[in-house]
Formats: sequence, C-alpha cells, structure tokens
Amino acid sequence: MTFEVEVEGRIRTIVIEHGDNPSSFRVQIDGEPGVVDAVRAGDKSLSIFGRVTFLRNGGPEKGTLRIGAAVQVTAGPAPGEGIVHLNGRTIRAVINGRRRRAAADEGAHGPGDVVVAAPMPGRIVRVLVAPGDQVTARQGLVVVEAMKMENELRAPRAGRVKEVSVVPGASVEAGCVLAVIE
Amino acid sequence: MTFEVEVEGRIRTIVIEHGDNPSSFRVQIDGEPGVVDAVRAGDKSLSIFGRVTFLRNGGPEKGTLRIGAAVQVTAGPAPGEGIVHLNGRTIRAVINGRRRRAAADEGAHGPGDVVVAAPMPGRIVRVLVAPGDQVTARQGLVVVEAMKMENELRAPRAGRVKEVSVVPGASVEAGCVLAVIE
Amino acid sequence: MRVLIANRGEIAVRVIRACREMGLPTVAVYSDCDRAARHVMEADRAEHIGPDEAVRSYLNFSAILDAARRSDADAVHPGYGFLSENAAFARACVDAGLTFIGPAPGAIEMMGSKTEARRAAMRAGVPVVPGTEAALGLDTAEEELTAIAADIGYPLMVKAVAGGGGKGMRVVEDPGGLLGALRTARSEAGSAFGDTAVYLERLLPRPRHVEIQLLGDSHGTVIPFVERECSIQRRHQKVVEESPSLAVSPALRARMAAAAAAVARAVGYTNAGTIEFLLDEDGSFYFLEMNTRLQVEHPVTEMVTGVDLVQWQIRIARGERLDLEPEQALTPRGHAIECRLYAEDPDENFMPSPGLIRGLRPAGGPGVRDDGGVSAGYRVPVFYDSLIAKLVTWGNARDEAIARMGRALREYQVLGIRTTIPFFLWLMQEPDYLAGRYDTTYLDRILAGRQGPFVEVAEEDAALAALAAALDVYFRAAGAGGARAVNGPRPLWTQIGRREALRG
Amino acid sequence: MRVLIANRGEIAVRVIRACREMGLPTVAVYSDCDRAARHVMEADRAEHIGPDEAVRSYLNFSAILDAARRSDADAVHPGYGFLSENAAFARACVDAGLTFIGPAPGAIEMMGSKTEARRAAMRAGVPVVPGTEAALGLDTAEEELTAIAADIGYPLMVKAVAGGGGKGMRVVEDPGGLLGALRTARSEAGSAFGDTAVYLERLLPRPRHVEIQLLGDSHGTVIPFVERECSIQRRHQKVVEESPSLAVSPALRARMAAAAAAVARAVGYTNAGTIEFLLDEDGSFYFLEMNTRLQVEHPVTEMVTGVDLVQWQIRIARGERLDLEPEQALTPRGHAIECRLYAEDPDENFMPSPGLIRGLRPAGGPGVRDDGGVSAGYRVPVFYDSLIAKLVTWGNARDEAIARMGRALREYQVLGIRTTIPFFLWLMQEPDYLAGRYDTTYLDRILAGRQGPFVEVAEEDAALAALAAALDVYFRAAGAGGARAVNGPRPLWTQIGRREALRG
Repeated sequence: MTFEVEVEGRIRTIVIEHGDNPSSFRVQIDGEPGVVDAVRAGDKSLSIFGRVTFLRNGGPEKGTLRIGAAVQVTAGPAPGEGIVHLNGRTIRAVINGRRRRAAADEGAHGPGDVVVAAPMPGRIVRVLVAPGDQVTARQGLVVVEAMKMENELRAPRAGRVKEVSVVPGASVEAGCVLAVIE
Repeated sequence: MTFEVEVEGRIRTIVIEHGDNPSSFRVQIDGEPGVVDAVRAGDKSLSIFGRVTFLRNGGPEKGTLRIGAAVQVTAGPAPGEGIVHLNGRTIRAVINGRRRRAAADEGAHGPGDVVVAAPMPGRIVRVLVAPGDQVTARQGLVVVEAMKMENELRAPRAGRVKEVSVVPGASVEAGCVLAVIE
Repeated sequence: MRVLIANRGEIAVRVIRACREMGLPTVAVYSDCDRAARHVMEADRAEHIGPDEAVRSYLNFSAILDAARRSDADAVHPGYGFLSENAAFARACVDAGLTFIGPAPGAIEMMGSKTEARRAAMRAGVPVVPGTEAALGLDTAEEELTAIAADIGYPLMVKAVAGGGGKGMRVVEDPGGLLGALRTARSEAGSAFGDTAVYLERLLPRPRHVEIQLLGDSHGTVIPFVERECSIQRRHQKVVEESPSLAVSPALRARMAAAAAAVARAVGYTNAGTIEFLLDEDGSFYFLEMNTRLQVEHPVTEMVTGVDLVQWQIRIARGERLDLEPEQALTPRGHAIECRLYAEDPDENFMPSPGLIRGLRPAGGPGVRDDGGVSAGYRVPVFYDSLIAKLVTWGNARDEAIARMGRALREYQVLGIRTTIPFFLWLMQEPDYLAGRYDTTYLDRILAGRQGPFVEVAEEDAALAALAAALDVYFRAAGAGGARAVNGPRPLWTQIGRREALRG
Repeated sequence: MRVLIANRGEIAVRVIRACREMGLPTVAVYSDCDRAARHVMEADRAEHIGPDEAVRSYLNFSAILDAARRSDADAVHPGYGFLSENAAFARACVDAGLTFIGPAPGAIEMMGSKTEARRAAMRAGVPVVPGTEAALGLDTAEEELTAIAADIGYPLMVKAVAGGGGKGMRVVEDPGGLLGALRTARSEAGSAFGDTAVYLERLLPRPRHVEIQLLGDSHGTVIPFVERECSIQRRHQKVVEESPSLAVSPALRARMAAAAAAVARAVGYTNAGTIEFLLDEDGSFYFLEMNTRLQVEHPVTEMVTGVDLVQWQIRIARGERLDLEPEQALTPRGHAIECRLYAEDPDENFMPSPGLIRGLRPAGGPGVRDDGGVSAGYRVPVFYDSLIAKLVTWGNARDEAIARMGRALREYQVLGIRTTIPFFLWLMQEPDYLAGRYDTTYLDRILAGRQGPFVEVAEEDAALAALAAALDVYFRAAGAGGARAVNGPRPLWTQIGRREALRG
C-alpha cells in the first residue's frame, strides 16, 4: 500500500508491505527501503522498531532512522489529519492530503476556485464581503465567534468572491463552506 | 427490551422502551415504572436524568430514584460484567448472569457439574487433586501463579473430581477450565 | 451543608474536590452540551439548568436557584466568571435562604465599580495610578478635560468605569488624541456595558501585574498572602502566573500585603478576594482593581503556602474563624508556576479549537498539579471559554519549577483537539522568560515578532511520524494490527476526520 | 549523560521524569509484552531486551548491557526490584564503562547479607534486634542452640541470612518448637536462596516498621531524612506508607536519623539507601536491614521535604556534592501518605487482576501526586508484580492528608481491571488507622476478622447502576446512543467480556 503523508509541510511517500512474519513489514520512505517490526497495542498505540533509510530534506543526503518507539496516533480535527504523539512531541500528519485537496477543490466548485471553510464550529458575527467583490490575499471575509473569541477568516489568495454561504447570526460547523473565491 | 441485571448479589429486572423523543425512555425497575432522559456521551459515558420508582431490598417498600447523573460504563474482566462508575463508586453489574451461568453449566458438561475456571491468566504451579478424588467445599484444587503471587483455587462445593484439565507449568488464560466437580 | 456549584469546567471540579475533602455533598449544574461533562460526573448529583447558551443556563439566576431548591442545596459557590461578581445574584441567593460562598453583595457591588474601588483604595491610604477620582461628566468642557489630562500627564488611558476584558479602553499618546479617544471609549463602553461613564488614568509604560490574594472572615480578621506575578498576558488575558514574583523583595512584599489588607479592611471585606496592583519599574506600586471572587490562578498561591483557599472560602462562609498563621500565608516555600491550557491552536494565531477529546492523559509525578476540567470522550463546546486545564508545577526554586513545567508539558497528552501546550513549551525556553525579564507588554511584543510553529520537529521525528501514520491507516484498513492487536478494527481516522469535519 | 533505565512500570516512568527535568536523554528497555508500555512511550528511545519472562528480559544482564551499548547510554538506573540490589550487575555495569546510579557494588554486597549488615550496624553502635551475631553452623550442638535461644529469649524468629519476602522465616513461641523451626527454615532457605544459613532474632510482638531514607555522596557527606512509617503491611508487603510517623517525636527522630547515618558512614555508603528499623512500643528501636536502592515509598519523603531523591541519585552518581541543607531533609513540612494501587481484586482475597486497561483517569487537584506506570490501552501482564500506580497525598496535617486521599481515591478511575482502590477507601475510614493506632500486625489482623465487600453500595446507587448497565447494552445493541451519540457503535461489552474471558 502506498501513502502520501504530509508532515511539517513536506510530503513523504510511504510504502508498506507485509514481511516474513505477522509483525514484520517491508517499508519505503521516499523510495528508500527498510524493515520494521510493528504491532498495534491498544486503541491508539503502535509499537515500532527497526531501521529505515530516509532522505534528509528530500535528498540527496541520506539518514538512517533507528526506530525503537511506542507512538500514539489519533484523528486530528482536520480532514485526513492524524496526530502522532512521540515522546511528548505532537506531530501532525495528513494522509493523501494533496489528493484530498484536489478532490475538494474540484468537487462542488469549478477548477481554480478556492473554498474558504470554517476551521472550527462557531457563530457568524460579521460578513465583510459580498458576491462579486474583488479581494486581495489575506483580506478579511467573515468573522466567526467561538469560545468567546472573534476570529477573522481571510482570503487565502486574491480573487473575486464567487459565493458567500453564510449570514450573520448563523451557526456553523467545522468544515462548513463560508465563501468561495474564484 | 428486558434485562436481568445482577448488582451486589441481587438481580433486578430492567425494561427499556423508546419514549416520546429520541432521548426519552420508558423504563421499569422490577416492574416499577419511570421515565428517564438518557444519551450516550462519548465512548464510555451515559448521561441519565429522570425519576423512577424502585423496590427497596426487593420490596414491598418503594423508593424513588431521582436521577441526575453522568456515569461511565465499561466492560469488566468477567463474562457479561459491566463496571459502572458513579461519583467515585465502582459498581459491578452482570447482565443476564443467571442465563449465562446456566448455559455455561449445561454446556460442555453434564447438569449438576461445576466448572472451576481460572479467574485470571497465569501459570499452573501445583495440581492438588486427581480425577476421582472426593473433595469437600473450599478444598484446594489447583495453585495458579500470576504477578509473582500464588493463588489457591478451591472447590465451590463438595463432590467428586470428574476432570482435571491442566498440568503443572502450563500457562492458562482467564476463563480456562481447570477442573470439573460432579 | 450541601453545596451547589454554579459553574462548570475546571473550577467546578476544583470546588467539588474541596467539598469532598470536607465531607460536604455537592450538586453540579449543567447546560445541554455539558450533560456528561467532567464536573457532572464528579459531583454527588447534578441538575439540568438549560440550553447551551450561557445566558440561558450558567447565567440564568432563576434556573440556578430552582436547581438549588430541587436538590436541597444549602449553599452556592459561584466559581469565577459567570455570576461570580454579580451582586444581584449574590443577593438573590441570600434572599432564597442560601449561603453565598463569597463576599457580601455590597462588597461585590462597591468593588465592581472601578472608580468607587479607586476611592476605597485612596481612603485606605493605598496609592492608585494617578488619574481622575470620579467619572468624567458628559458635560465637562473641553478645556477642563484638557487641563485634567495635562495634570495626569501623557501617555494616559481612557477607561470605562464598568470596564473589563480590555473593552472601553483607549491609550492616548498626546493631547491631540484625547477627545477622539474619549468619544470612542464612551461609545464602546456604552454598547459593551450599557454605561458610557469613563475616567482617565496615567499609562505606566512597562508595568508588571502583581496581585495579592487575601482572605477575610466575618470576625474582622484579614490575612494577605504572598504575591502572584501575572504579567505574562496575551491580549490582556493572563496565560502564565507564578508565585513569588522575581520583582518583589521581602520588604516590598510586606508593603504590598499591608496595602492590600488595608483596602480589604477599609471596606469590611469577607471571604476570598484579590487586590491587583501595577508594579512600576522603580518599585512603586498602584492599586488597579479588586476581584471579589476566587481567581483562576489561585493554585500557585496554594502550592507555595500549603493553604487550601477554596476550603477556607467555605469555612469563612460558615462563619468560622480564620485561624491561619499569617506568617504561613506570607512566606513562600519554593516557587510555583501555572500554565493555562486553552483549547486553541497556537500555530494558527490561537484560533479556538473546540471538539471531541479523543484521549487525555494529564502530567503527573513529583511537583505537578493538574487542575483539569474535561475528560476523554467529552466534546469541548464552542459556547464557553476555552480553558480546559491548568497545569501547575512546584520547585524549590524558580528554575526547578520551570524545568518541571517543561517536563510536564511534554508528558501532557490531549488527543483530538489543539491546545496551547506547544506555545508553553516554547515559552519555557525563551531567554527573557527564563531570566524573569518581562512586563505586561512582553508576550504580545515577542509574539508579534516571531513566525513558524512553536515546536520544531526534527527530520528524524518527521519521518517516523509519517511512517507511524501510514502504518496506523494500514492496520486499520486491514482490520488487523499485527500479531498482538488487542482491539477490533475501528473506523479509519482519515474517514472520521472527513465525516466530522464536513458534516452540518 | 544518557541514562538507560533497567526497569519498567511506574519506577521507570519516575526515573524518566527526573532525567527529563535535568535535561538528560533516556533509554527505556522492554520485554515483548511491554512493547507499548508507558515507560516505552515516555522515554526518548527504547530497546527491546527479550521475551516476557523477567529472567530472560529485565533480569538478563547481557541483554541490558547490549541495549546500553546499542543506544550509547552512559549510565544505568536500576530502579527497585529486578537487578537493583544485584552486586554482580552493578559490577558488570561499571566494567562496561557505565555509571551505575546506585551505591558501589561492595556496599550492595555487604548490606545484602543480613548477618553482615547486622554486624555493620553493631560496629556503628546502633542497636540490632537481640539475636545471634553470625549464622548458626550446621554442626552446632543441640544444647548450644538451646542455650543461645534461651539467651535471646522467646518468642523468637529463625531467619535466613540471604532472606527476603518472608521466605525462610519461622516464629518460635517456646523452646519445644526450636529445632523443628530451624530445620524447616533451613530447608526453605536452601530451596529459595540456595543458602541454608540461618540465624536467630528476638521477636518483637507489636513493632512498627519505621525507616530512615538517606543520601550519601562520594565526598563523605551523608544526610538522613525524616522517617517513613511503613507498618501498614499485608503479608509482609507494604501497602500504605506515610511521613512523618505518629510514633516518632522530634527527639526520637534525631536519634534514629543519627543511628542511620552512623551505619551508612561506617560502611562508606554512597547514593540513596534506606535503613529499616523496628520500633518497639517502649520507644526503643532496632536496626532491621538496609535497602541499597531507591524505595517504592520514596515519594512521601519527597512530599514533606521538597527534595527530589531521584535527581540527587543522578547528581551523586555524577560525582556532585550533596549540598543539601540537613535541616530541610530532617524537618517534615506537613504530612504525606502513599497508597500502592495494585492490580488485585480486594474483594476476592486480593487475587491478581491483570488485563486490558480500558480507561484510566488518575486523581488530580491540590495536594495529589500520581506516580503511575500504566496507560489506557495497555494490557497489564501477568509476568511482573501488580503495582500499577502510587497515589500520594499531602496535607498540612495527617487528617488533611487522609481526607485528601479519600477524595483522590474516589476520583481515580481505572477501567477494565480490578484494583485495590476499594480496599484503601475502606482503610481510610477505619478508626484505628485514623487514630494512628497500628503496628506491623495490624492489617493482617483486621483483614482476617472482616467480611463483605470493601465498598458498600447504597440501594439507590445499585438500582441506578443496574439501569445504567442496561441502558448501555440497549444503546450499543441498537447501534445508537440517543440523540447525541458522538461515536459509532462498538462491540457490546457483554460480548467483549465473553470473548476475552473464554478464549485461549
């Protein structure tokens, strides 16, 4: 099985195949091979040990990953996001995010459209733009209130407001489309 | 739906039926009726409030249960056992235990046979009886070691040893049959 | 005495703990979304008081008083926030025959007005930040305003009499900005508090926020405590507190404590309260305001004095004598630090991060106190503030407390939502914080000047995290989990994430 | 300095915490069943050392030394139990160029022999329980044995020189039982320790077990600490410890501390160690033995003195000077109590209760310290001892610490296995325990005389529990969970229970 996993802004290609015994796996990180022993241990925990080569900063320099770890993996708040807990470090890993984003962008809206979605549930306090408005990158579009704080959501890039999907006072869930920029 | 629930050695009959709205239920405890509002809130938690009549010590005196509580229910180590956590009290509740026991007793063995099973995983240290032996109630049958402690398992009643299913040195899982008394 | 806690979250849990240690039964109250909240599970019983919106539940007098009646409660603890500084609520409790665990309604009322509180401080001989004694009348002539402002000196602040939370406040740098600032402050105060009254105060450029906790009983005893240092603030909100303050010598401590006690005695204050001071760089201090309730940051005081402030609140409300050794209250043993863990994403400009807590494992071990308000399986709601836990550490000295905080923050796991833990991990290694070189402007200044995530991930850890995430999905998809899987398959988090994020 | 912890469970987690607070990287070791144990998750890295059986993993010298080499560790902390008092292991670490965080191998060896340790105490002028100075020769004539025993006085104990854990011990009530007891004790000692040597000791009828923690550095400084009271024992196993002891006055404390320090100085002891004393009803005390390692119950000492004993172990091993204030070590501030939470079913005669931990929420809040060794999702194995966590509370006085312990025990949730929490809830309300009227025979005596479950359930709670259990099954069977279900359906626990219990 092949996965694209984005961590800290860089996408790594991970290949996993069954190995010689039930807990043994042949893996590749960005094409570099290795063997690990891995088991699930409880709902959220994995134990992994082994040795894998990997490309530093995408290559060409190689590093060796000597793994002896028990990690926890849970769902994060964003789509396709896993949270990996590793010795007190919290690391976000998005699985197949590129494909997911492409699918979302090409879904209900036209190619090139950018969907601005609510990052968290909340209540719409103010709508700052109307359909047809030209906006610049980082211009405020909608103000959402949650947990007694107001948060201004901004345009990820310049463009024309194609659609505004909410009105002041409305309650929104995380992921709710607020506006579309074309 | 009707359940027999054993708590603190006494079996209560609980009936649950859907009420007027999704979180409302008509319930009976030992035939006494009541209405509660109940929702699941997370993997292990239930929130229940309402008012139910119940029979004190099985009757005839009645009590009123004014419920306003969030409780946790998880699987216990024994078959059919749920553990209810209620304001720092840990209460064991066995669902349909009578039926479960009857089924177990009549299963692989004859009626009237008593199965002595390992209450926890461990290693057999000594076997104290042989098939055909007459034993008295509370006579030691098998010694199981777990967690650096030796535990002697005893006959629940007097009888004849019909079967001894383990040998010294063997590893057993919880629920493993150790001996059968007839 | 059965105690109803008119609050939620960590402070409700804190009060329940105190009651249980004293053998007192407790009643929790809850809104719809808090049905299975932690405080509901911990209390001996719980009463539903209304829908999610605070104004219809936790701020709803009559629902709370009804709950008290239904549950045969004898006393009400208001916690902090919500109705804790509402004199009318305190009075309604008393009228309903309930013991209000807090000061007398009159004291709440008086100290709730910033100008009345300033006057009370002045009467007690305690310095206040130079400024106008009373609210400025709407009819004050422009020349007079200009003269008053010149007397106080620039830069100065326009502040709402009924203010709080940074609203109705304006900084005026020079005479030219005065009238405009007065206008906007009045209008903001009017819409925020229904009261346009404002006053002027000199602006201290780099003050520390240092406060004195005190307890007063109904027999005339007032005991002040060692100070708390609360200058680490983001947008006027405290995020880290410690005790004692590096900026306070024993001599200064004695003077500040005496000043705080004098204010409390002057107004006949009872129960727990806090006098907030601004401490100038030259060592002079000024009364800022009084909080007539328990503070969020009370645990740091408890950690360095060994005194349980909440238990004392209850004892005082019962009429008991405050027979505490004043020396114990004023002599810190070691050093304590509190970090407020908020459900916010520090890497996204501290955006709120409500949602389902999929796993929770607080820090433990030596010198660590966890005052948590949530539990695994609970969905942090969007309706209330975002504090989910307070993490407090103790050490013989400040550096030990800081090292312990760093360790405890790494140990603390909140799965499913974002928290401010990465921010605190960063702060606990900042040179100026470590050296104690900070004032109330510090945090906003350094946050404005930095970029990038708060915790940097080593290349090795990033690669391992990617591999672990892929293995997790692989195992879940395969419905297996290697040789020793202990649980059955569960939904992929990649699906969970999508399902939850896109619904509604 | 990179520290490998040659242990598991709560003590491995404890050592990792100390290392992290000191900025030292850590290496955990694990057997097969501990792959995802908590200490493995907490450490910076982890090394596999073998299969489940301790003798092939945690007791396996060469596997542990290999792991140290692979992970570039510089030092080894042995924890308690396992190899912590094995002089040969300490020597093997030193030979491998590793710093052994503990006393010198020679000190472990000397104090490991009960008779050598007794002689060391006598040389230091410290009273020992009257008895034979050396092991009794196999060729000692019967008349001589009888004379020696008469000299010591009856009742007396026959004890194995290499003894421990109650094995090779026999009580002799009168002269008639002497020879038979000698025979069985020798035979038991021979099969348990491979050494038939025994000696005689007077039996104190109702002694308290009181011990003195101490630290010694490599520069000749030895500092004794305030005593720990460890008389609450079940079958010779400590289950509750506290500090200070109600039976020890400041004057007695000074004498016991001086005696303990004298023994340590006499043998040139370094690092952490504990001198165990028996304290007689008349106030006289006798050296019992020395533990040349960290004790399970070290947290109560840390709570009343503020000293981090594990950090000091590491500093001393690095050669640092013990520049601690002796006064701080010997002056208790408040009172601390520790309950050892075991995975045992107190209602089934403390039968072991290994298995899957389905949920875990330790107690928190003021005055509570949780030293846990497990986590949710971990399967407590059958191979090692059953300690899963230590719960410690602090109060200004003993009654406050006890009230807090009662509160914390109610708050502590371990879901899926049985623990000794109900037993402690009961003990914390026992009149004799509350009054401090107890000795080492107390617990076994009252346990023998009681029946029924440790926590009684009120009729109302039993009815509610039955209803809640039925609702839970109903919801799970319906695949729903009322209006606000937040998670998908999961397997019924009635099925889980059966599946898990009957497999194998």
